[in-house]
Amino acid sequence: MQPADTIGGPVILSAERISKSFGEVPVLFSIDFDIRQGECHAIIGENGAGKSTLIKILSGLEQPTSGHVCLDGQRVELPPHGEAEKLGIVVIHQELNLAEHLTVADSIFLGRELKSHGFLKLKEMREAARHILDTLHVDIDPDARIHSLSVADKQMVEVAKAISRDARVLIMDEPTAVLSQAETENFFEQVDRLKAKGVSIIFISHKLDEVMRLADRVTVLRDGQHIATVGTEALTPDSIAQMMVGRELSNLYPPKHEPDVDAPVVLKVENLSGESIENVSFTLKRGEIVGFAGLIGSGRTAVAETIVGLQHRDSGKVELNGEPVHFTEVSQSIARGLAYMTKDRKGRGLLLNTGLRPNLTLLTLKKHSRGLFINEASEDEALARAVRRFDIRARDASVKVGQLSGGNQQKLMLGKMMETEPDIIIIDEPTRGIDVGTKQQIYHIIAALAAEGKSIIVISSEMPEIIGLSHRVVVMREGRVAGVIEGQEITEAEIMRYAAGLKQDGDHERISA
Amino acid sequence: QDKIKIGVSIPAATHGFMGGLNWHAQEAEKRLEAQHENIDIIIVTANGPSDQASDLEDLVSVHQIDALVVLPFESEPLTDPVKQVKQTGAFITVVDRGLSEPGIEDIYVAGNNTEMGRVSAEYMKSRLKEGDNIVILRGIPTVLDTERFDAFMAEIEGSGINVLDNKFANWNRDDGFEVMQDFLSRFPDIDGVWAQDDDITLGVVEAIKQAGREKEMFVVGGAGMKEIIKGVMEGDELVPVDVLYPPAQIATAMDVTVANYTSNAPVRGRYILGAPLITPENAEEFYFPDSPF
Amino acid sequence: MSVSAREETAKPVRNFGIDLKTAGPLVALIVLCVLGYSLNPAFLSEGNLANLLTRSAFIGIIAVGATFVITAGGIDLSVGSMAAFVAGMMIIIMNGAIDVMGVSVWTVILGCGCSLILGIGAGFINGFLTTKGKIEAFIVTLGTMGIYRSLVTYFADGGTLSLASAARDIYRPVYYDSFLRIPIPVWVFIGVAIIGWILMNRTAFGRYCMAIGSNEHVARYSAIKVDRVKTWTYVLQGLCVSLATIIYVPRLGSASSATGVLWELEAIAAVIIGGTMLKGGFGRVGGTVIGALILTAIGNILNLTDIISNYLNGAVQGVIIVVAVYLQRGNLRAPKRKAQE
Amino acid sequence: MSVSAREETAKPVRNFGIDLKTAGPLVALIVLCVLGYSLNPAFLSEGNLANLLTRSAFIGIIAVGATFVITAGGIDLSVGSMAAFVAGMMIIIMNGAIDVMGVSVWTVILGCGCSLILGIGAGFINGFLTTKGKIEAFIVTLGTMGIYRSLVTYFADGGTLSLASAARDIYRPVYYDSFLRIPIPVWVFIGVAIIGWILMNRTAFGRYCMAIGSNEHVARYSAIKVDRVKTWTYVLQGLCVSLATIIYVPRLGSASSATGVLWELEAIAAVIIGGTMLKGGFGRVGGTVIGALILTAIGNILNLTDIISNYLNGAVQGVIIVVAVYLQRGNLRAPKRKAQE
Ligand SMILES: Nc1ncnc2c1ncn2[C@@H]1O[C@H](COP(=O)(O)OP(=O)(O)OP(=O)(O)O)[C@@H](O)[C@H]1O
Ligand SMILES: Nc1ncnc2c1ncn2[C@@H]1O[C@H](COP(=O)(O)OP(=O)(O)OP(=O)(O)O)[C@@H](O)[C@H]1O
Ligand SMILES: [Mg+2]
Ligand SMILES: [Mg+2]
Repeated sequence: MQPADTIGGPVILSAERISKSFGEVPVLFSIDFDIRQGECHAIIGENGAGKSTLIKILSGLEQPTSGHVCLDGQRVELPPHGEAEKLGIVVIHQELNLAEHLTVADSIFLGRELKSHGFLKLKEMREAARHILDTLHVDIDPDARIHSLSVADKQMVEVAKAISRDARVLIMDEPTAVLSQAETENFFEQVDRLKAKGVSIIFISHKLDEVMRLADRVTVLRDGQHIATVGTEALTPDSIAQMMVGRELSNLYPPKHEPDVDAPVVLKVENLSGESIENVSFTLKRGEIVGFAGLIGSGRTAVAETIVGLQHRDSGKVELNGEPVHFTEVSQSIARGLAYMTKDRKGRGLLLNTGLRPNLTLLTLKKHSRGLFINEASEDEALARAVRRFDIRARDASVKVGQLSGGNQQKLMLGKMMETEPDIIIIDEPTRGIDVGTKQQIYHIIAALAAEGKSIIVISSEMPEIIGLSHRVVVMREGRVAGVIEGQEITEAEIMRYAAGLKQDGDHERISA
Repeated sequence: QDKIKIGVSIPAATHGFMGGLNWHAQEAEKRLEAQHENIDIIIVTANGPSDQASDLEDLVSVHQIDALVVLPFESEPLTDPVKQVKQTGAFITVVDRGLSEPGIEDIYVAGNNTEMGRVSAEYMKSRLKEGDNIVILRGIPTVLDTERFDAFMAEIEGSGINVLDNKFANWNRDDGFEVMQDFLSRFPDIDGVWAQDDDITLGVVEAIKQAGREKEMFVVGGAGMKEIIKGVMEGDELVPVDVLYPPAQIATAMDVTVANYTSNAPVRGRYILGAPLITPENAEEFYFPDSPF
Repeated sequence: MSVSAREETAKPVRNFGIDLKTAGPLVALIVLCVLGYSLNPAFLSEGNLANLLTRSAFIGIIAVGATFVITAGGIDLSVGSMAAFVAGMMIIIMNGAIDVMGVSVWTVILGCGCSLILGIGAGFINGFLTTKGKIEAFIVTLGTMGIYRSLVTYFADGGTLSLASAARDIYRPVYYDSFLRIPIPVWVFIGVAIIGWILMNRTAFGRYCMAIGSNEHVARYSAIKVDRVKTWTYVLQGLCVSLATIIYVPRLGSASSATGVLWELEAIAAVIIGGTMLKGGFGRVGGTVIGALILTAIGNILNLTDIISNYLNGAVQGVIIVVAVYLQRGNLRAPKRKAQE
Repeated sequence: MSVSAREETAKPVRNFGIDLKTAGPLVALIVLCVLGYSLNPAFLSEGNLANLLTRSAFIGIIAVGATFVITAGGIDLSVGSMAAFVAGMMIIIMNGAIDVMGVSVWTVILGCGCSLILGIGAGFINGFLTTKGKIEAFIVTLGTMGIYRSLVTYFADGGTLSLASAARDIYRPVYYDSFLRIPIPVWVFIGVAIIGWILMNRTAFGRYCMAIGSNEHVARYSAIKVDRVKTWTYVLQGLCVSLATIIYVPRLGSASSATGVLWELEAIAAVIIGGTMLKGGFGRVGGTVIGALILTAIGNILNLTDIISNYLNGAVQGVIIVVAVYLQRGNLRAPKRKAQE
């Protein structure tokens, strides 16, 4: 490991020989880590490597089993009840940490409300919240309640909350996982501004280009071990990836098999309208991967949810294998071989207080039942299968899903959907929070499924993913289909042009073809 | 010509005795309204003392009653509210539980709790000898339960009869059943049971029958429930007698209140109904087969 | 960016929602009043309205406290027994004080002071057992419910505890007098409601209650002293119970084991009718006040008419509660439900 | 992969946790039994144990149903009144049937059949109003609680409905007879408990209840018919109430408005003492059974001794419930808490 002493001032926060076990299970092994004033230090590593655990210890949410945390060279005890914040250590957790019933302004100021004579200064707080949100260029109503926001908006509120605090050290655990490019850019602007002000930033991300863009130094963890701490200038995305995974990563995206031109259309959507979408039309052929691109809130999720019956359909037609269908419940779409995986894994996807097995089979319990009874052996088999197929790493089979690392939750959710053995798969943000190594696996799984003759819709905010996987891309804008791009035309620039409204698809023939 | 409005405020029918009382009140309403064109009776029922105080307020402010017949949930709490009604000039009839201040009511109609306890104890003494054992099942901890219990204990005092224990059975059959079951497992020798109330009695009887110990003991209840009185008439050994505490007293009270307006002479005074022992000989006159109680 | 595009359509929906939610209970109350008036015009007479408001003060004050407990994700089943217990102790203390120091306004003030201390103490015990003892609030307060009621019965020797009439004469006006033609208990109710509303909506404490009820972990991470805030909600509940008791005792001048029976259910019902969620996270003091008025009005209306058998009072009450809540929630909110979920 | 590798180390931890949680109520029950025996050896006599078990059957059977409702995030306050109502209707129907078709076993079977239909119907109404009407379960069942109780009072004319003695003689054995020295109601209880346990732990339905109670959205996204499953929990609750009624009626052969008062609280308390969480998401049928036994044993023990003033029964009951739950949760779980959260 090479010390990279080039940037930043004195060490502010450091971890010294930190080890952590949950019960009998060790998660971190004697980790050393430090962050200097005004520096951005990225932590990367595979899913379950222990990144989140490390920063939880740095912010006092978890206590180390051995080793200690130093602030300004002094050993500190950080109690678990948010006291770290008073010392200037502010965290954006990987798990969204907002109380659903509060308003945006309330959430941003929770725990340090502006008061005069004991009364809340509501107006000031609202103004301040609006101001912070404005600097992030997001238009979120400070009076909106958290539960009415989309996942991305919630994340932006988290970001707003964090940057509004007087942080000396700002710790961010995959803050951009749910953000689109434009939002990520706004977010980076703020990070740069904070850095300029001398705030130290610890940053966790699986998006290596972001790491390259932001970080001054990079620490790599693997299986709870410290692998290296390196200055960013000495790195390329490839070398980072190699350090993380411990092997060379080539071909993140599998080669595209062009689907048969004569392949039958399996899903045909015509003029679908409903909550936040209007006149959406597109088709999906057998063996095809169609990407759905667009900005946050452009209605991609809404289209998927309307098709599978999670949202009300106002008008329009959906044909499955040539037959018109109108699902009002997910069970109906599942029964017809159409599965949808949500992007909101905490709120919609998984039961966090429950173990892996019940979560995996919740969607397909019938399959694992013999008569009335659940066949646990068959469930166990399914779990073993999913663990193998999606490389789900739980240190301990009895952990609650909420205790899994974020990426492993995502993999479990994929496994849960694939349990239904669907013919048509709609995946919303398939690789949210997933490390590069596993990403590659998932892309290959998706491609293999398509090659088997399954049809797949990938909704994603990661442009490379859309470009790398899709045979065809539907770009959405403000609830409508802005354009459909095919073949060589699938480029980032083209997609952005449609998504931003610079280009409008005139020829609708192509959409409904 | 305006009707004379008579408000009747009684506790809700939450257990047997009150159920009987409610029934008698309604029967009396029908009968009196049919007999006298100019009488309108309004019955309201309450679930507790403060609820009843509210009812009294409503009878005054909304119905502007001319007379009130009230069976107070408890004496002290309702003394003041009844006084308030009195101050509007209404004619007051108090039933069963007296108010804690004298002189408010124009008529007082009542059963007699002390007498009931005493008569029950007297009967026990007549059937049992020194050294015999009895158990007591009480009602709900309230003044009238305490009155009955204290009178009973005072009378039994010095007779040499052992009171093994007393427990609350809440004037409820199920509780009577369970408490008696436990008494039976606890005490191998019981000669008499004072159940104080006929609802409790029914539960007690089932428990004794279940244990097969009918021959060992007898049960004395109270109130005058039709099933029990029927049993007494037919010479039931297990429940040989009953002590009257008539739910029909409310009807009596309503009758005399109406009489105040329909007869020429004003009606005033106290009508204490006593607590006679019902035996096979006199049971007939206390038997109302149509009453729900 | 694109977010703004959606905002325009989103906003009206949300505001509409809030209006309906606050207006819902109010509409139900107005409908009830119209019903009452049509059954018997005396319903709207000043005397009856004064009675109704005064009566609703007990449940209302207690329910304001319950709003905080429930908002913070707790529940308090002990309020009814606590009221009986506090009332009983107050009477014992005042009667005792008379023996020692004669009768004066101070007797009553002493009694009220003790009532406040007892209420706060009882609330604290509930809070302490729930937070430090880590026992479910339901169990803790079910337990204290039994304990307080037994204690009253015990101190009253199974009977009724009555305030000495000398003290009562001094104390009576607290219930029966009016100020600006509005009865004193109503003033107290108004005061408690306003303070409660401010506390819930304009202070950090209210925010913390909502945050805790909505997500305890988040609250904890935000450096909110969760246990302390939760304990405070129970203390507040105890305080409200003791205030309700202070205006209750002069009404009937007595306490017994029958005092306050089922008040807990009424208080919780008032809170929920008012739009607060039983699972916590969201509290509406204003709604609670209206909920209490609705419950009291139902009882009052049942007394206005004798077209319905008294035996069916409970049924009518039940139907009205369900229908009132249905009208405000089910029906009106249905169109937006899907969007929210 | 890695899961299986770590299985070995994982297991002991998990089993330990589960053991404590299931063992907690059991330990409390055993302590109670020892206490009972030391206060009065008659406690462990066969007769008393039979009484105790038989008695606990009512609350126990109802509580098994309540476990499902609560696990799925609901609550049912109407069970006590529902029991009274079903019992009342059963008696009316059987008495009516006697007039028409004379007395025979069929009269009783008819009565039981009607009871099942009524219970299921009443449960369905609760479920329907909660799911389709979108009214809080607390409000719905508070409403139906009032309605059912009023209806019994009404049909009984304020008094008691009694089964004709001819029918009673046929029906009596259902409560009073034994099979293999175990009373029939206990057999029914055992049956309900086993079926309930299997339903909760070994069938998709139980999983669905837990999923819905822990996160309704996730359940909906997982193709679970949330409304249907929730309705089923109430139907199941209704069925349990009617089973409890079927073994209750032959005991005293009567029903009145005093029947089943406060059973709802007892049932919910049994469920929570047993380790199920009031907020839903997690159900323990076995714990519920033990919870019901604990509650019944407390009452039984209090009747077997006279060292405590009768007035304080409620207080003792309250203290024991709180202490029992404290011992099993607060104390024993405390060391694990941090790791879990
Ligand atoms: N509370 C807990 N109890 C038991 N195990 C835990 C707990 N929290 C985390 N773990 C385990 O610790 C390991 C490290 O998890 P951590 O969340 O730190 O990973 P991560 O590096 O952040 O991964 P990701 O990139 O997927 O977010 C995982 O195997 C996880 O299951
Ligand atoms: N203002 C809003 N209030 C409530 N729900 C909303 C609002 N806007 C969108 N939604 C819902 O949130 C979900 C996601 O929104 P949408 O489909 O517009 O996002 P998207 O294009 O999939 O964006 P992304 O996946 O990048 O977050 C949909 O179910 C939609 O109905
Ligand atoms: Mg992580
Ligand atoms: Mg009339």
